[in-house]
Amino acid sequence: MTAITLVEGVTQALAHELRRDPRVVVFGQDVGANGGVFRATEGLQKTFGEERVRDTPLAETMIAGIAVGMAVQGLRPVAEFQFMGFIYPGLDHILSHATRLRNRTRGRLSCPVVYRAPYGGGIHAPEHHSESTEAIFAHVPGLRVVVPSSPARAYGLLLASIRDPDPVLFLEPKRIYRAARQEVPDSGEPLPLDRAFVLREGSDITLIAWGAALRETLEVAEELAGEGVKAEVIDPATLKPLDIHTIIDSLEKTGRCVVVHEAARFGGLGAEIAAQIGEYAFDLLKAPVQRVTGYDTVMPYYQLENQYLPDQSRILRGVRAALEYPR
Amino acid sequence: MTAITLVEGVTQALAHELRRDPRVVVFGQDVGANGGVFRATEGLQKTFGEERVRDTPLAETMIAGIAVGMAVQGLRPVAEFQFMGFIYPGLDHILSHATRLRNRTRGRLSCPVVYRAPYGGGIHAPEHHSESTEAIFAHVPGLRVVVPSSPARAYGLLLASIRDPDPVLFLEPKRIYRAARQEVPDSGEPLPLDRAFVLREGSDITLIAWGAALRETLEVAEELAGEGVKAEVIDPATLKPLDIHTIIDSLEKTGRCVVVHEAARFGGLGAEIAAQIGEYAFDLLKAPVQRVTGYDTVMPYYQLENQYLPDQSRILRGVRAALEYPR
Amino acid sequence: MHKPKMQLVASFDIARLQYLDARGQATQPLPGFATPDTLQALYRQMALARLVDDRAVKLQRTGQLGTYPSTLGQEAIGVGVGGALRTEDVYCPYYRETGALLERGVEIEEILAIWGGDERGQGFRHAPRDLPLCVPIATQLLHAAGIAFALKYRHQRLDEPARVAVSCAGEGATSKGDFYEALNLLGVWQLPAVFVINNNQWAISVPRHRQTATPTIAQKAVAAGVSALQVDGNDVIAVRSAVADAVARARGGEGPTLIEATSYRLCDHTTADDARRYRPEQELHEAEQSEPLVRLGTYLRGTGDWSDELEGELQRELAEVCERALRNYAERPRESATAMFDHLYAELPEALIEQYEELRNEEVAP
Amino acid sequence: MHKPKMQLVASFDIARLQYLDARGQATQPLPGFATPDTLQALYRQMALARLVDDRAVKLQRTGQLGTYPSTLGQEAIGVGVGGALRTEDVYCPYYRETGALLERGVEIEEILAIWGGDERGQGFRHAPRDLPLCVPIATQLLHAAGIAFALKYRHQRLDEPARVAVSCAGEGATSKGDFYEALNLLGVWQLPAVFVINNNQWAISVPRHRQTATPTIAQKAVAAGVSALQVDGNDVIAVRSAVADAVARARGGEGPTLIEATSYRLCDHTTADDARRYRPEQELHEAEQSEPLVRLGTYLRGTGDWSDELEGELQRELAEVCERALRNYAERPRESATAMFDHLYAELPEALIEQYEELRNEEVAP
Ligand SMILES: Cc1ncc(C[n+]2csc(CCOP(=O)(O)OP(=O)(O)O)c2C)c(N)n1
Ligand SMILES: Cc1ncc(C[n+]2csc(CCOP(=O)(O)OP(=O)(O)O)c2C)c(N)n1
Ligand SMILES: [Mg+2]
Ligand SMILES: [Mg+2]
Repeated sequence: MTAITLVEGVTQALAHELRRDPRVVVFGQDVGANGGVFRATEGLQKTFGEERVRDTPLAETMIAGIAVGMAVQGLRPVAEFQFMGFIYPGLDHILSHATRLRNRTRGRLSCPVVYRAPYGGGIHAPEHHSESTEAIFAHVPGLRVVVPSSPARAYGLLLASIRDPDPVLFLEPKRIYRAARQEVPDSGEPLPLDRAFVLREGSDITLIAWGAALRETLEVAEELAGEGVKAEVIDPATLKPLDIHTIIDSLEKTGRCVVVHEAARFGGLGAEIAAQIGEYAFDLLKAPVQRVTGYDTVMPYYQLENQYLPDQSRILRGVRAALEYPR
Repeated sequence: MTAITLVEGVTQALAHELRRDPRVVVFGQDVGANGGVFRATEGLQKTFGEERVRDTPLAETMIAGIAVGMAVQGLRPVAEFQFMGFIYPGLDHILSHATRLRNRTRGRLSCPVVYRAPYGGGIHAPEHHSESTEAIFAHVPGLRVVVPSSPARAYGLLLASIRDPDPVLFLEPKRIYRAARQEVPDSGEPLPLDRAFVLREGSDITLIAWGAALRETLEVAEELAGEGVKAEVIDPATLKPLDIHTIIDSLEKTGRCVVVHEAARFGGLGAEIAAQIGEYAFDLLKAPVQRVTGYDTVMPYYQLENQYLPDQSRILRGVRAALEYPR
Repeated sequence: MHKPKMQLVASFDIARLQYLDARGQATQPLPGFATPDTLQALYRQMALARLVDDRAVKLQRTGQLGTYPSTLGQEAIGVGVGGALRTEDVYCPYYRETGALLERGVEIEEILAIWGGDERGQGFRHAPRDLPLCVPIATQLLHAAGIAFALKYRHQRLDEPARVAVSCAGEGATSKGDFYEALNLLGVWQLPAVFVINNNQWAISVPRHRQTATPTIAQKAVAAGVSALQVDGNDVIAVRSAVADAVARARGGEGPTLIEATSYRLCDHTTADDARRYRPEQELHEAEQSEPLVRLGTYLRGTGDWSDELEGELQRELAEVCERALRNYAERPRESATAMFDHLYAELPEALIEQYEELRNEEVAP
Repeated sequence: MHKPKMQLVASFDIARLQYLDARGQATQPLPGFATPDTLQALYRQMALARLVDDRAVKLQRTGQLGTYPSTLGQEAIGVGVGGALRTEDVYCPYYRETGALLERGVEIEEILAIWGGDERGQGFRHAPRDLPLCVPIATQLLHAAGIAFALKYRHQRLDEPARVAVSCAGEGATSKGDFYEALNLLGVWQLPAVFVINNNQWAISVPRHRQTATPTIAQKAVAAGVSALQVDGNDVIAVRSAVADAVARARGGEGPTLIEATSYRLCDHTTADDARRYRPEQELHEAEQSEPLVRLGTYLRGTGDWSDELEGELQRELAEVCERALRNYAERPRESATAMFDHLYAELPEALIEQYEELRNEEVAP
């Protein structure tokens, strides 16, 4: 067994489910012969045929909408948006239908669909190719929003998402699609969609991040260790519904917290996490929850994207602010 | 001068700007002969003609998109979405273009458009007619999100929104469209888009709400006064950019805060407000910021909508939790 | 301007189907299914739809129902469409659908419950596979396209019988991208689906000629390479026949069809609307002359298959049917508030238990 | 199945325009504008576009540019369209536009800056009214529709000269709702706009026949009641002539036009793509036989208006032009990071000052 990348973890999960369940169909723009612009569906059409791994016309509203129809009629659609920046025309069908059909029909119908999209910046892509607007979708009742941050979690969480009886938005951090390799047996073992992952244990401060931002966050934790500061690093992975308990348990130890995300700060998920910490851990908090995030401006073209994205130095500054509070 | 309702305040502002500025055009579904399904554009087509007050075909992506083109070419488009529940197909043009054109062209072009939509529940309407997803839009950099809560603020804030050089989402709380009357002179005087309104002064607790929820919130404040509890009530009105200073100033006095909104709690604006309070008023806080909001489920059909919407008793419970903390 | 020589690369025709004209006269031999029994049944269903709409509007006027969209004058479309499907086919309604829903077996009290603000009405006890009523314009057409793919897939790969997805929308809906994206997919994927457009000439207050510049709605299928036709939507025989043929072609793997059924909205858009604000009186009066129920009745009386006596019996029977339904609607138990959480996810996530409890406590002790 | 009698209610034809065939032979008398000078100028611009694309791709390969979409093989469309507009008209490009941008006066270094990750490239010093390059597929068509309304409005009500909005998109873009919603509006509002579709047969890896079932893209205009034609998109004379006529009609108040220009993408989709993964070699070789530059060159040589010598001169001149542009691109000053806030709003809101300061401090002392 050879070590695989995060994007290969996605492919392995798709192949596993296509093999296991004849109801699974994968579709989107260029997912067929081209194997997806990031090769996430590499080879799948050859193996499973054009009916099950299909290129669609260029229409995101359509991609989001037909997935609803397929799911309602007993298929297990896995729809790809080529980039998160092009998902917005699909929001209406996700928010108004995919997440509501079960409730609307009081359980008569259901909508087990997975919407996949590469997300996040840092790959020197053109405009609209670096979006991270997970907060928009995490506000939508009835949806699950899942973000893997390692090959193993990509594999296990995607298996779980495809098998989940309800709609899932599965956001793939493209900046780390090939950043690291890991041995991931094709065991068919899903990972839970309601548990945060503690990636590193520590008792001095809690660092929360997901997707690609975990890279810099873990590096900062390592750096802090050198200074004798023990940082606990938590990857919520399933951003909605959020496993706040694991976070609160960590705050019990640390009393200090930094949330890191690429997305703009205002109305980002850092706000929800900070708010819930305020609600559940008010007396535990020794310092304000620090949000280290993208700025509240448009994701710039790539010349400035690294100034926009939170880096180690900004994360570290957040950590210091939390550790040194009150001055 | 006779007293007018909130929706009449909207009409008066539209008429004023149509009269004042030949570049202003109003369009949307049924805004013409029908005067809008809520009569917000009543009589405008008769007065200003079909070129300036236009019915569009039934296509929200189009409504959002052509507004961008009109604004870029020197008009002042005021586009109506018939209900907020139907705005989602327009999100792409709002998020990807209206809010980005100025930045994308480094100031060469700009996009002074106003997107209007009635929002919120409580009028026994059919499904999708009771949405309040302002948090989705407030997360979008470059946008202004404005919500009036009185006839005078509807008039003054809409004037300001139309004259603002950048895109504005103007959300009208339809539940209180006709709830109260107020004398509003057609003075042409705009209200600021960067200041929160203190609707009631108090020193014991800060209540923050916007739109229709202010009704119950002010009633609760009144009720509290009877018990000798002085509640300060703040209407941010401009949800983005948010005037946090006015809120922090209030916290300096009260140290306790309840945020009320109809929208679902998770990822709602209550979270952003709570997070910023945590950041700017950590040492002032005597109790966790309480969020009294819609539940994290789909807005129900009207038989259950009043159980979904925050009412006086739920707001009061939040107030007690804030006041009685720590137990 | 110089006129260059150009080469013809493609041509398209749009045809219209009618069997009964506005005066109830046959304009050509009727199709095989049009036996006296069938025609009487169609007449009955149109009459029922009209009565249900009438009762629903009265309920709304007396505060017992929310906003309601009547199908007055368009009964031939719903009844013609609904009757042309097999039980196992999948129907994807919009919201102005009384006739089709009744044909599909949806109960009157379910229809009333939906507009009475009660999700349980969407339960469709006797049409379990059909989609619920759909409010966001044209979105159901994309769901129908996805369903058509699923039906084709399950037929070809899972050995299930050939089934068809049928969906309706108004002419206003054809201005929305969803309509076109769905139609284009039906064409390129050759899906077993039939789209029927109820062209009732109005989208709330927006008349057809302000909705699109095309002389017909049917021709919009040319943009998707889908076959299309226009039918007289007030002629239930034409509607039933055109839909049945299209469904048969779809079932046989011969691809999708777009059908424009021309009619007229003789009522307000909904009970929340007042059409007098925008609709010319004269236009309404002319439209009333070609309404579907009288038309079929005239024809049947001409062939001796209908009479005042039969009409009387029918009205008595239908009145009873409606009374029973109204009683059931009025007497249905209230739904618990926690229902808003019960079907949000298959299982309530841990993160929502606290809110669920809060709501339940509210309900027991408000 | 019984075949009922039906009445024909509408018919439509789609015609195709060509002046030069693939071998560079005139298939009919050329339009008036096609003087040797003009044709040489068009040839020059196509050659320049090809050279710019070539240089840009090389820059990307050497890490000096981001992802770049070449127009190789489609130069006749951009050059034919761009040359048919007046300066005061408004052009709404998509992203595969080298020829049209050059015609509009956009500078080569601006084009390079855009794909080099620098918003300042969208500044279009010499085309201040045109829209910037647009990445989200088909969205620019709705902006063009809105602009067309504004131009008509300002002409009729603010006494400005009659201007036209022109926009381009790929054939893949015609599957998106934005395309159809925009076209439908052009039709019903009779807006002064011209849409040109670069049908280069591929949408990244998706071939035209999987994009839509229609034999032509032009016929999609039938769905909107908009006049349309197909042109040989590798024949710059046909493109220029068709667009010029359509723009003149739009300017004269005679309404919008959809033009399908058939061509072929002789390059990868972008520098991030490898077409060998999905594109048949054979198809590429055939397509190369009808490319636009050689075609016009052959014709001009036939009429004695072009020669190896002229070609040599031209290539030397264009090489210089490109070198100068590449130098300017390489030497442009870096933009300050705070620029990401400077043009977000007309004025920086108070709420953002703190973040602005944070960013500025980062930059001075990282
Ligand atoms: C996406 C969307 N936009 C707006 C509305 C509000 N609305 C409800 S019905 C209607 C008009 C629909 O007209 P048409 O499609 O012709 O159907 P009809 O009601 O005439 O049967 C509108 C604008 C909606 N329900 N959905
Ligand atoms: C809304 C949207 N979806 C997906 C993409 C990704 N994408 C970029 S180009 C392209 C193919 C476009 O093909 P076509 O319209 O034929 O234009 P061409 O590139 O062939 O000139 C796709 C899918 C995008 N830019 N925008
Ligand atoms: Mg209609
Ligand atoms: Mg193409």
